[in-house]
Amino acid sequence: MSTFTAACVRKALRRVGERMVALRDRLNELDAAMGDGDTGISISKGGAALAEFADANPLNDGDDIGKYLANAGMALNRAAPSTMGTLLATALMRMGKEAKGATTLDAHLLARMIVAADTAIQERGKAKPGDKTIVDALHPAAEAFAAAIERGEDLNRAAQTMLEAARRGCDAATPLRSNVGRASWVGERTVGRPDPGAVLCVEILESLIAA
Amino acid sequence: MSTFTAACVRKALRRVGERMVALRDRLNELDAAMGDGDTGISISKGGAALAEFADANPLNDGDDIGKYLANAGMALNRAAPSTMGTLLATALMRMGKEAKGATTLDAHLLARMIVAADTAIQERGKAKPGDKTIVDALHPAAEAFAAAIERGEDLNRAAQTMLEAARRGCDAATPLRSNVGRASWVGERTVGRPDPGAVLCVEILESLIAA
Amino acid sequence: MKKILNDPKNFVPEMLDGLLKAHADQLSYAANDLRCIVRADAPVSGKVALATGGGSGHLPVFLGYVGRGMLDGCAVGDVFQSPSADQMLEVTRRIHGGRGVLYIYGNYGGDVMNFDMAAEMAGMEDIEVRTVLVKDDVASNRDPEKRRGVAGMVFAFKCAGAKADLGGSLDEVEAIARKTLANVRTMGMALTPCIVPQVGKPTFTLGEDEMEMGMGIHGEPGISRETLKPADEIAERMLRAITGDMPVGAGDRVAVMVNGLGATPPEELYIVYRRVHDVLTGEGVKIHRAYVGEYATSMEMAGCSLTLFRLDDELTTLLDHPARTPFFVQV
Amino acid sequence: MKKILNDPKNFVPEMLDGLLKAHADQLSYAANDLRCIVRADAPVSGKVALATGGGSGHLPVFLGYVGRGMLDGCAVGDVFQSPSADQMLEVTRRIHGGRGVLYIYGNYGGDVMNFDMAAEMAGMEDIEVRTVLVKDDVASNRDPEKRRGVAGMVFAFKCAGAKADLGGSLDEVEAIARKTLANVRTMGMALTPCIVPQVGKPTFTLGEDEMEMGMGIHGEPGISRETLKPADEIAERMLRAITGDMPVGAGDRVAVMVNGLGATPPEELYIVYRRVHDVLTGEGVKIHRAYVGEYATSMEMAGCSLTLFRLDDELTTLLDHPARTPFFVQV
Ligand SMILES: Nc1ncnc2c1ncn2[C@@H]1O[C@H](COP(=O)(O)OP(=O)(O)O)[C@@H](O)[C@H]1O
Ligand SMILES: Nc1ncnc2c1ncn2[C@@H]1O[C@H](COP(=O)(O)OP(=O)(O)O)[C@@H](O)[C@H]1O
Ligand SMILES: [Mg+2]
Ligand SMILES: [Mg+2]
Ligand SMILES: [Mg+2]
Ligand SMILES: [Mg+2]
Repeated sequence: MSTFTAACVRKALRRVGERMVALRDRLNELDAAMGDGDTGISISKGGAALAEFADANPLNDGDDIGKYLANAGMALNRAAPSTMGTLLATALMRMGKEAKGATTLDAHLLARMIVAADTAIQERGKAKPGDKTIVDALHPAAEAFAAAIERGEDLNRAAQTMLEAARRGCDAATPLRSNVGRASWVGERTVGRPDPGAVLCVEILESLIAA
Repeated sequence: MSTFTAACVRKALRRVGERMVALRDRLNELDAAMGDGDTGISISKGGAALAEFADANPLNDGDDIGKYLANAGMALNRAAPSTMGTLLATALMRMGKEAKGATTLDAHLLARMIVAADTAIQERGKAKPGDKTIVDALHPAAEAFAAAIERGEDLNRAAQTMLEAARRGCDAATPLRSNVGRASWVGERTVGRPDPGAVLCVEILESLIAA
Repeated sequence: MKKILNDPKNFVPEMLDGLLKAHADQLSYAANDLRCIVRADAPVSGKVALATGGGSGHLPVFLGYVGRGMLDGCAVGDVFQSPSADQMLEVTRRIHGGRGVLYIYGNYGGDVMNFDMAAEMAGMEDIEVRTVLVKDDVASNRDPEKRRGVAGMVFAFKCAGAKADLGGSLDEVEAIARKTLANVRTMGMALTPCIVPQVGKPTFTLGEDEMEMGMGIHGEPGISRETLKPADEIAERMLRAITGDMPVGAGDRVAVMVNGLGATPPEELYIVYRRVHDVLTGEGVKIHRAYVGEYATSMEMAGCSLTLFRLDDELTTLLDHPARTPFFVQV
Repeated sequence: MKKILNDPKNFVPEMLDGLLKAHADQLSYAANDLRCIVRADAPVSGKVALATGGGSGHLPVFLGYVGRGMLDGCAVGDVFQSPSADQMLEVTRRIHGGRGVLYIYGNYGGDVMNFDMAAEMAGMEDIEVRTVLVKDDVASNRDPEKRRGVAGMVFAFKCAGAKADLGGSLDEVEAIARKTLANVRTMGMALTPCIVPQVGKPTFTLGEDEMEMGMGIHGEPGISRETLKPADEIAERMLRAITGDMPVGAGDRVAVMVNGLGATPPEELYIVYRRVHDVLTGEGVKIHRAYVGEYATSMEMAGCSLTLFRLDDELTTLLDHPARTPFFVQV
């Protein structure tokens, strides 16, 4: 497959939402070790809201996918206004803005959307790669995906490249010390622990490309 | 011995005080099962105050034993104003009143003093025998002692008679249901448990006559 | 024992020292004894004086209600222990403003005996003393005369204090205290024990999913130990225990107090209040005022109590009268 | 989990429902959403409006300070979670009295991002919004800009609220909030964890004789975990952490807050206050007011925090200004 249809987008949104729900306990545990232990609570609520949004809102061929995603982002913010939830909502809204007017998503648009998500999260959260956040997984993933598409890899291979970059970024962040957010207050004790946001990024990308 | 001298009284007061201190944990445990678990705290403070009073205040031959005991009662009230402490203080003050002016205590005066203690506690606390309080041990003890002295038993034997009556009274109260004080709120659950006040009465009488 | 303290023996004196330093504008003490707390402006001459007393460990009860529009003095005992008759007498002497003294305190053996002694001694000094015992806890006995006093005493302090503030005579102030208490009932429940500092361990234990309905504020066992129920059911059970003893119905006006015992957060108290509010208003009862918070505690015990105060016009006016103490401000 | 609640999912809405019913004379809500709390008389026209917001589980923080002389509105999140940008915007719209809106809230990632979104959206509706972040917790970071906001925010609500009540402009009210916070520092410690209702178990554990200095109000680990120390030492450690960052000395005037985190009884807070009082007055510092009690909690967490507020004449006048909210009354 080289383009996403409206139906694909709606199904993908549902799948991501369900994955977020399933991650509840794991994310709580990861966050308990370095933050306030609630990433899973909030992300599972946000995931449920996304799945509900996809169920409740049809997306037919010819509909504006961008607007659809932006509305999904707002639903996500209402349900999950935590740090992670707000950043994901911001990303989704910005991806929607990037896709404004599109009725299908081709590889190049997809690449621009994922880069936009990365940019949005960095702008809103002011974290840089190396601060040990979701950015450590998302930023290399967005870059790798854009580069793969650029050099003509097919969508499935490019998606695998992206996922591997996210995994490497996530793992590379584990030995770091958290530099922003609640986890930064813990300081040294975050060293050696996976960052919940980075783990979540890997999981979301994985569920996104699991067709 | 058939009369108590000033020196004996002072020593007995000290002995009783020390026994009260030693009973701390046991009384706390008994009270925890049916009241608020503090009989021992309060009685040990009261005992310490009695011992301190005896140490700090000489009682020489010819001094008024009654006044001495009444003052000891006031010291006891200040240190231990709990139910049990207040009743003991009331008893001690009334015993002092009974012995007012006496410089030695003979068997008959002793009997009147113990009956006065029993009366004082019943008046102040309004408990009757059978309500499962200190009265269940003290009242039969006072009666038995007075009767024994009346029928001419020597002081040591009469004291043993008194102690046995107290023990029987205390044991007889154990299967009863507490009818007054904090323990009455517990109702059925007090059945089968020894009453802290009755146990204390036995211990005090025992230490009193241990010469 | 997870407590913030120094030597447990000094728990009460250090607490009092800190409290008197924090509230020096409002509180003072008599007879050079920190345990004899009085209003900073005591005696208020020409006013009936109100005194209370009892064990420590229940803040704001007892001394927290000493102040304008409520109490004039309070004798403070060790944790869960009565103060001595001596100390009550010292408070009585210091607050007496020439129009008599009313004692209002909870129905606990040690307190009654010591207050009775103090009243006898005050009488010998020509201070007229009256006594009103608080017996609001419906859980503690079927016989209303044998019940213990808990959070409902705050309403007696409030209304009798207002009557005295308005110039009432000793007879009138006593009558208001009695009328208030005739219309006040409380029922409580606990989830966890508390620790008396000098004992150092809990006086009882409750299983991880157990609660005790009717438990006393010193940890006295209650009516039944059972598995933890939802908040709405707890609220209804407490409400029914109260209205079974003191019926309220359509057209009645009440004040409601949902009181936290110490460790239970205000959030949970409001969840309980919500249900009480819905049931009462559903039955046509008008809620004039709601008091939700910590009014009578047992240190770090978790749990709560519900108090209903049935109002008429006179009691409503007195309840609404302003008051200002270190723990209770009403404007 | 020993909590009095119904379905944990309904913890926040039921709490809000009960709270709004208990305080209907003082509080209301906007946009048909219980989480958008506003003063019952909002908007107060011609007055600068103050809004805050943040997660639930900290009562009286945040919504407990909505009322005359303090805040106009508060957006309420789930337990320890930010409210959404939407909800903040609804509060902002409803309280705006024509002279602008000041946001004062704690420096937490989620809250900052959502308030920033809300401010952007309000700006598009021509409501002028300013933001002052509370960063008073000296334990949370060496860099003052990265510190989190804790109990000290109450002083910002109080003084900025007084300035607005006195007719100050948005510039002036903002300046007072900044000046207040430049003179406010807090340091805390915890003895036990708390339980987020929807999680159902503690987020961390502390040994039976352990305490954690510098722990955050969501259970964020602090500076050091150590064996439980005497109250006096805890008080001095907190005080030194604060004065190390914001020196106070002879001739200075301060307000002191000893804040309980939830399960720690007021008795223990007064023992801590006592030591703080003695050390400060011993050094010639004048204590203008003492606030001892629960001002910012973490549900049933045991522990306390100390806040120092260095005063000048202007701040003193504003601190002394009357205020009345469901949780804070000053006359
Ligand atoms: N400023 C930031 N920028 C990007 N990501 C952040 C930032 N702050 C925190 N995060 C991410 O958010 C995750 C925590 O999310 P969450 O538990 O929702 O936060 P909180 O409990 O503080 O609201 C972290 O693991 C990290 O990946
Ligand atoms: N009214 C009473 N008359 C006589 N004895 C009483 C009365 N009430 C309680 N007691 C005795 O006091 C004991 C409890 O004493 P204590 O723990 O000091 O009481 P509290 O904790 O209620 O102050 C009981 O075991 C009982 O023997
Ligand atoms: Mg978190
Ligand atoms: Mg007892
Ligand atoms: Mg007791
Ligand atoms: Mg959080």
